[in-house]
Amino acid sequence: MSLTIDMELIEDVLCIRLGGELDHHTADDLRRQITKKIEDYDIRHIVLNLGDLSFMDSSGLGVILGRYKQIKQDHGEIVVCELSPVIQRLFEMSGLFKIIRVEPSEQNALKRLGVA
Amino acid sequence: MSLTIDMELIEDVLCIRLGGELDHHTADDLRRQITKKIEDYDIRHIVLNLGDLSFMDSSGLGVILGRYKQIKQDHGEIVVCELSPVIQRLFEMSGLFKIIRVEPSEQNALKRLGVA
Amino acid sequence: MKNEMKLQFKALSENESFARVTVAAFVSQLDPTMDELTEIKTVVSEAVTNAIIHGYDESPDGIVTIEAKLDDHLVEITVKDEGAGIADIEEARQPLFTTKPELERSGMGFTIMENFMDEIEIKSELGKGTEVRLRKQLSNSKMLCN
Amino acid sequence: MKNEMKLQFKALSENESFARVTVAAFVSQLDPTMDELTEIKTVVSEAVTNAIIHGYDESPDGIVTIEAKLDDHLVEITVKDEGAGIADIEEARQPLFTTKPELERSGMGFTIMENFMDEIEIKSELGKGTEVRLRKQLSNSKMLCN
Ligand SMILES: Nc1ncnc2c1ncn2[C@@H]1O[C@H](COP(=O)(O)OP(=O)(O)O)[C@@H](O)[C@H]1O
Ligand SMILES: Nc1ncnc2c1ncn2[C@@H]1O[C@H](COP(=O)(O)OP(=O)(O)O)[C@@H](O)[C@H]1O
Repeated sequence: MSLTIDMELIEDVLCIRLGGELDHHTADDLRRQITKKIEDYDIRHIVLNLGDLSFMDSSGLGVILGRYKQIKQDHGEIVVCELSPVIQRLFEMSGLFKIIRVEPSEQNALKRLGVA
Repeated sequence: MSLTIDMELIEDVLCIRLGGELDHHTADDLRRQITKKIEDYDIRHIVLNLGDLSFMDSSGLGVILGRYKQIKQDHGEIVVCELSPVIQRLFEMSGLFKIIRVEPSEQNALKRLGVA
Repeated sequence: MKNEMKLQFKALSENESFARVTVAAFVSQLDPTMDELTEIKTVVSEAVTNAIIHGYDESPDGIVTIEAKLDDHLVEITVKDEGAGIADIEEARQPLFTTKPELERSGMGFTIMENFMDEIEIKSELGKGTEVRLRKQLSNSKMLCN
Repeated sequence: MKNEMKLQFKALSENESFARVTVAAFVSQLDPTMDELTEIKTVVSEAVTNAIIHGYDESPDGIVTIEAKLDDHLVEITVKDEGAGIADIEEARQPLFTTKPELERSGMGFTIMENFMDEIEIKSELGKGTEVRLRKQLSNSKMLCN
């Protein structure tokens, strides 16, 4: 089982829906695909829907933190949504919630960024 | 994942529905349960529905052959049904189809034994 | 792709299913068909069950070793025990031959391994143990390699 | 129940998922909760990824070894490499500490292992390798044992 990546551009928000397993092996591809989108389009914020992820480890935290650094220069934000209890705890341990916002659903996340 | 065993007595036919994995580890329990039913009830024939089996190896062939020997003294028969392609090939290799009949569905199997 | 793994576990019947799942997870890296994967699970189950029942007489002190290699789309699986060994390999390979009819063994293990894999090599020495080497070329490899 | 297994594989990132699945299949014999199983998969992923990235610098010649023991409802998992070793274990255990920020490592591996398991022991020698031993008592054991 590997990682599936579905990306949709909604105004200046890149909405990324992940499925499958996000680990060190699959993180590279995700990093490359998001970075390319940020370079090619006028993207300010990112919504990350983790609802269909069956597995994520600290390599996932690394990719998310890396993308945060990429978009914060232009005052962009990352909002994550649909976190499983175990993934929620990964975020809590890492202190990532200080800089990355969490919402229960994708709809809420998009609303928070003013595009829904 | 282990073996699930569902048994139903239909007149003199014991209808056994198996789910999960039938291997050497789970075969003992199946052997014991069927043998007890044959001893406790007036059972002539057996229908074995393998439709929900996700795995079976030669230990399964051994249990089936063993039960055949148990009931053939009273001119009983075993009819198997809902075989996956790989399980079908196990039966073919072993020559078990010479003594054990196969039907596509449980309904057909019960009909063949005159109880449906 | 090239990959290798080695798995060792106690001769407990609980580990038959564990062994199948592990080899299947490893071979999945080559993207086999569902039927190929089931065939591989079946032969691993046969060889591991033989090591546990015939090699070690179900004594959990015995250690079963599986080695698996992937090379392009060739899968090579070796199942080893350091148990009883086989007296007559030719006889053991006959369909329906078993030395444990009292355990309702069907005598079909080696026949299934031969049918589901492309190649089988059996080495055995009485009192030393048995090694079964199995090879299978996965179908999608044939398409990709030519 | 008591059971033991040992798994060895090449330091390829493909094997991270294989290692998780294998350990999870083994630990499943104790009937853990879904969350316990996910926690165990996560710590195995962390330790194996560390062996591959930090221990072997992603060179596939390296061999990663996992040993797992089940005893009643205690799970003990050891992940070993014979790679670079850790210069300062105390420093390495700090949350967010990483020696590979250029690979976007988060520095959270050891913190996650500490949080998801009951005990962690790290042994390491520069140039010799690293061994991480993790222990966890599964919850249903506590109910059954008293
Ligand atoms: N690992 C082994 N160690 C010792 N004897 C073995 C081993 N594997 C197979 N044999 C012998 O070969 C015979 C045939 O094996 P097999 O075809 O798998 O049938 P079965 O397991 O049903 O007996 C066994 O009955 C046993 O005598
Ligand atoms: N197996 C290992 N071999 C060598 N160094 C390691 C190993 N595991 C961890 N380390 C060192 O410990 C540091 C912290 O590890 P960890 O908390 O898992 O974070 P990360 O993997 O994100 O760097 C690593 O950056 C590395 O320097």
